[in-house]
Amino acid sequence: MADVISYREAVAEGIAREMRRDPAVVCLGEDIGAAGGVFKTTAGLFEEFGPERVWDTPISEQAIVGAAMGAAMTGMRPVAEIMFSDFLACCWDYLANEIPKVRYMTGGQVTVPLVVRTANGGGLGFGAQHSQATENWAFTVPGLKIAAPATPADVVGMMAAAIRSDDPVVFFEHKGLLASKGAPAPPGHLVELGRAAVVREGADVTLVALASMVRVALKAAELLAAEGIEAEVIDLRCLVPLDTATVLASLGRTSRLVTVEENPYQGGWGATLVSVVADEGFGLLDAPVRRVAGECVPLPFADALEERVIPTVDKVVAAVRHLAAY
Amino acid sequence: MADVISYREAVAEGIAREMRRDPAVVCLGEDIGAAGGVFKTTAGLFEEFGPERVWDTPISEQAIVGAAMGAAMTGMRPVAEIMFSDFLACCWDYLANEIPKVRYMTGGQVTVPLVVRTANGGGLGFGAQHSQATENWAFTVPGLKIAAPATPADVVGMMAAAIRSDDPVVFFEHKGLLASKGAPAPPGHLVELGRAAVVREGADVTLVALASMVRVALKAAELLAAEGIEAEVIDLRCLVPLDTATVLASLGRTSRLVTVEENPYQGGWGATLVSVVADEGFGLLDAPVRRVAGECVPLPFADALEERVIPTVDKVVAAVRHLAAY
Amino acid sequence: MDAAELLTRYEQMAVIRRTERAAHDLFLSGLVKGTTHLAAGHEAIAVGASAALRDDDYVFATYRGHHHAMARGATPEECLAELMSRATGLCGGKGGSMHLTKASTGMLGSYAIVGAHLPMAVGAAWSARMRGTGQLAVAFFGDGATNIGAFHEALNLAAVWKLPVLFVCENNLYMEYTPIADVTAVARPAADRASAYGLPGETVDGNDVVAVRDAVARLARRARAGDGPALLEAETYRHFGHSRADPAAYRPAEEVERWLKHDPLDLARGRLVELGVAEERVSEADARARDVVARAVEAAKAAPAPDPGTALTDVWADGGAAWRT
Amino acid sequence: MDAAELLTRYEQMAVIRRTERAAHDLFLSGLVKGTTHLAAGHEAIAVGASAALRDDDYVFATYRGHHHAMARGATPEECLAELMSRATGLCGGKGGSMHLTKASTGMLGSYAIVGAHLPMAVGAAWSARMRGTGQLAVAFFGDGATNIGAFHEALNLAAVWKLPVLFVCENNLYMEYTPIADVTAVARPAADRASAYGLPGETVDGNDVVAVRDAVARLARRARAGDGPALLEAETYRHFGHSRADPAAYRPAEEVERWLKHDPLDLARGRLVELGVAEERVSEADARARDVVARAVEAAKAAPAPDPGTALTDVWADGGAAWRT
Ligand SMILES: Cc1ncc(C[n+]2csc(CCOP(=O)(O)OP(=O)(O)O)c2C)c(N)n1
Ligand SMILES: Cc1ncc(C[n+]2csc(CCOP(=O)(O)OP(=O)(O)O)c2C)c(N)n1
Ligand SMILES: [Mg+2]
Ligand SMILES: [Mg+2]
Repeated sequence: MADVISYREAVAEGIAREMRRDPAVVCLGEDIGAAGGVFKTTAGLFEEFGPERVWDTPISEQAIVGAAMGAAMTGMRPVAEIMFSDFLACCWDYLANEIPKVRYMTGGQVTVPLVVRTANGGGLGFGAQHSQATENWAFTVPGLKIAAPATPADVVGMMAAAIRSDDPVVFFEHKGLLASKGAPAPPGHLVELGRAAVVREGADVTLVALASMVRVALKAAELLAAEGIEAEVIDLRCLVPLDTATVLASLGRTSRLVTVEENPYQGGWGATLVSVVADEGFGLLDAPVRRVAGECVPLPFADALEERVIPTVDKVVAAVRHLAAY
Repeated sequence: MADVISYREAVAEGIAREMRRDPAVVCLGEDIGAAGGVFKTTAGLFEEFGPERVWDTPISEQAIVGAAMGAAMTGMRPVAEIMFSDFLACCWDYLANEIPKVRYMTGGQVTVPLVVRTANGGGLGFGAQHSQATENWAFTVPGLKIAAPATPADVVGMMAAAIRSDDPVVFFEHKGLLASKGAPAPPGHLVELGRAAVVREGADVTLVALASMVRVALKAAELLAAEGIEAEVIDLRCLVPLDTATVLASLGRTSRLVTVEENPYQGGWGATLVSVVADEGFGLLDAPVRRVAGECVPLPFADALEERVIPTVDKVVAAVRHLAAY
Repeated sequence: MDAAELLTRYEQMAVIRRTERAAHDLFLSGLVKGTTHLAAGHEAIAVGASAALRDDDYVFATYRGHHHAMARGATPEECLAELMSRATGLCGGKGGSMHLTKASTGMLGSYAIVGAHLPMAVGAAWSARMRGTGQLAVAFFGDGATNIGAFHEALNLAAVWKLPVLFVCENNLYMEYTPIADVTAVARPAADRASAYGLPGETVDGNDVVAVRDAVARLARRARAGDGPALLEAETYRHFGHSRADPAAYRPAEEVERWLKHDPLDLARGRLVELGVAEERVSEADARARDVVARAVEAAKAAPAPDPGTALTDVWADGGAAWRT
Repeated sequence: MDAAELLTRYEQMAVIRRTERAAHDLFLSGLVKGTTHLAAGHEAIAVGASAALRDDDYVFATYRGHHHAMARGATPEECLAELMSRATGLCGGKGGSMHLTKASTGMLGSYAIVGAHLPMAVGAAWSARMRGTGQLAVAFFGDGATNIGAFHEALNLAAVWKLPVLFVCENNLYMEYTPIADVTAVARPAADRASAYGLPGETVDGNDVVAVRDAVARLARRARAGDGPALLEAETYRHFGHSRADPAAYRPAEEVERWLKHDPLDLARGRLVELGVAEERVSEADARARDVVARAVEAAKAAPAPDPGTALTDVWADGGAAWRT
């Protein structure tokens, strides 16, 4: 086993492990076959599993996800790629109205075990239509599980859980993390969906982050430690199931909460987390809750502008200082 | 002027007033012409303005909203109807990626003065794909103004503001309110977008609601008054601009907040409001904040089930009692 | 189709017709809430197509789908109970008229977003191909659905992958209240689009159960043999309005009259006479249909409402609805 | 097209070609971030079509849209400055390579979601019709875009309303890395779909600026006369990979070679010779193009980055970004 593996490689590895285990697992998407995917996150799958398990599609997001749904209802476990998460908007009917509702509205007659994988997030200068963190779109829809791993090992372990899940899972792979490296996943690695990870312990404030924002939160925690503020950092890993228990438990120790979200402040996932805390955890709070989130604007192209819009380490540090002074 | 006017009539009246004022205002949508719309919310427009201003379209939600966008960029003020708000999912790319971003991503070169009107919400037994309150979908997208009137007069006044706005507006007409009646709008009535209305004063708790939930909140307030709890009820009217100032000012008086939302708890608009309050209004709060929202399930068909899922007067009363006891 | 089979098909159609009438009456009397989209007039398409299918084939339908549910084995009672919000309904009261589904017989659902189910049928056919089962998938949809993007994406993908899927358009000349010709660039909304996917574009009299059976059987054979999907446009007409209590005043009286004379049940009855079936055999079938539906109405009325607690089940495969810890 | 005009068009194409090469080099040297989709090889489509349009016509393009921006009057400097994240860029650094827009000359944007701009062009044509201006709208899009739902909806609506809009497909044989033939049910992805909308389906050599100009001029005349939209498939090839540093290894060497020999600039040069234009006139045009682009590169390099504060402007028509009180 390699010493380290990239997040990008982990995606392909995670899928391959499940394809080896279960012949019902098949992949479809644009340029995912011989080309290995635009982000090379399906590299090697076509070579190992061939055209009967790895299918190149036309540019037809509705047909991709709709066909995945039909296949999932009839015995397969499709893994559909939507190249950029912004394009989920092109098949939103399937994500919002069909896939998450069909089991419920048929009184439980139908099961839809599929994964929609998609490259998410900004920081790479892809502009307004290729840079969004859209996990909050999915979060408005009951009936979807939502995974957004931050490390290569989690990618593999959560991919296993997602593909084995009998529920539909939207799997957000962060573009800004693809090149990042980390420990490889041990054989058979499985990370149950809905379990947050406390990735740094601390007694003064709880930082809750997702995907690439975990890195930002951890860096902020380091800087804060130098000032004598010990931040606990929670990697949420999933939005649904949402591990509010881990967050509330942490707040029992720290009494202060900052969320670090890439999505815009308005309608961001952190808002729901905060509303749970403001209800069930109100008594635990010693200070206001602050959300460090994206500005409520489209993503601009230029670095200088994108930095101004997406959460940065400085913004997190400033937010924590504000609460610490409260 | 009639003594009362229905919400349904107010929609057509609001559009007609603007069509009379401004020849650039045109309507398009499915069955909106001679048929007057599936909900009769465009009744009379075809007769008054003719086929050059009121256009029947094919079942092509992307073409409807995309064409509205192109027309808005080139001198018209289109008012596009998407029959049920659930179908916004079929043209979500336009709502999420195109219309709200084009001004920004072109550095301000392009203006998109359009209105997307849509019948929203549940309570009528239309099932999982025709009953959703989807204003929270739109709320995840910076760059859209979001209007959701609760009374006939507000329908007219906010329609005027929406059509005259140089920004894109998503206008949610609540299906459950269409038959409701209220005072007609005076001539020239204009309700600025982003101004909440305090529709009942009270010193003990603030209830914030939208569209059909205003009624629910008001009824709950009546019951609570009988128990000696005086609730202030705020009709938010718009989600963007969000009138947090009015809410915070009310909390300055009441110190307690309950949101009443038809959309599901996860990813609902109330979460964002609560997160603003938990930050900027933390010092005002004497009790936890509670959100009475839709259950995180698709909308079921049967009455007995739908009632269990959507907020009711009883649920609001129970939430307030809980906070009052805090 | 021989006389015995035709009589069976006739009876099936009679059951559907009477169920739709019952649904209409129950709606007017307030026992069915929300909305209904009745398929009276469309019976021959569902029954004829089903007659050409294997039991393990897949069917996907629209909000106007009662006839497909029943043609694939759902009972009038299960359907009416669902419409009447009963626990005994096909979907336990969670679906309603627009979402009738009987997965156990391959009727994989009724979908209420126009066109959305076409890609699903493609996926079911793709799955059948991968599993090597020889199953077919059939999507039924309206003329109005031919103008939505999902139609285009589904047909192209099915054609490229040469999948065993049939697209059957029920062209009843109208979307809701607008004539399809007013909003469609070609005369035959489905058949005239076939060439854009390299498919033959066929039409059939959708009110003739034998013609529908024959056309579907032929196209099904072709598709199962690996020769790819097909698009079939079945011309028909609805006897009721679009939905609820729509009186369909937008349809010319002459047109309505002409089509009511071209009734699928009358056509089948005429064929039965030609085949020498005694009139009383037909009357017996009618009587059986009447009884079945009458009993179904009573049973549905007597059935209990769903337990409100079930509102919070069936979101997830574990049966629950928990979205957080 | 007479010699003088052809020389002008040649020079325009040469400027585009050199700008694209410059963009490529600047990307490799790290001065252009994100991504670029270069249009080298596609010049004749943009320049030929523009030559047939009125100044007040509307153009909608894709992420591969540099050529359209320049053909409609954007300068190489404005384009390169945008790619290099400068305040002087066409969109002030907010758009980037994929969103070049010059609204003041009717170039109403480059859109990065495949197919999304087709309905917009329909809307602009609808608006022109309602305002009675005689303006035309043109949407340029790739072969891959013909398989997405928005294509279908846009073409049908345009045809039903008989709008003055042209749909010009730049068929370069590939979507990103996948040959279009592998994922499309018909041989000519655009032209073979025309009949599904009652439109004539034409193809043209997209590398021949004169042929493109003539075809577009003819279809534009027809559309302006009220005879409805048209679909034109222009065959072409990209000289670079799909985007960024893609070496396009998936394309057979023989195919690349054949197409490089069928270069739009070479073709125009050949025609100029035929028309008796002296070779030095062509060399002068080349030299001017080189100079313009070289100066553009220097100017863009020297330009300032945008003020970070502008990240929070231009969401709303009032210039601001406030979403709450
Ligand atoms: C995407 C979408 N748009 C609009 C509607 C509303 N709607 C329901 S049925 C219908 C007409 C459909 O016409 P057609 O496809 O011909 O089927 P028919 O009802 O005639 O059987 C419309 C517009 C919808 N359900 N979904
Ligand atoms: C809806 C959507 N799906 C996928 C993509 C990713 N993507 C960008 S360009 C491209 C290929 C487009 O091919 P084509 O239309 O032939 O245009 P070309 O790039 O060849 O000019 C793809 C798949 C996208 N931008 N939008
Ligand atoms: Mg129809
Ligand atoms: Mg191409």
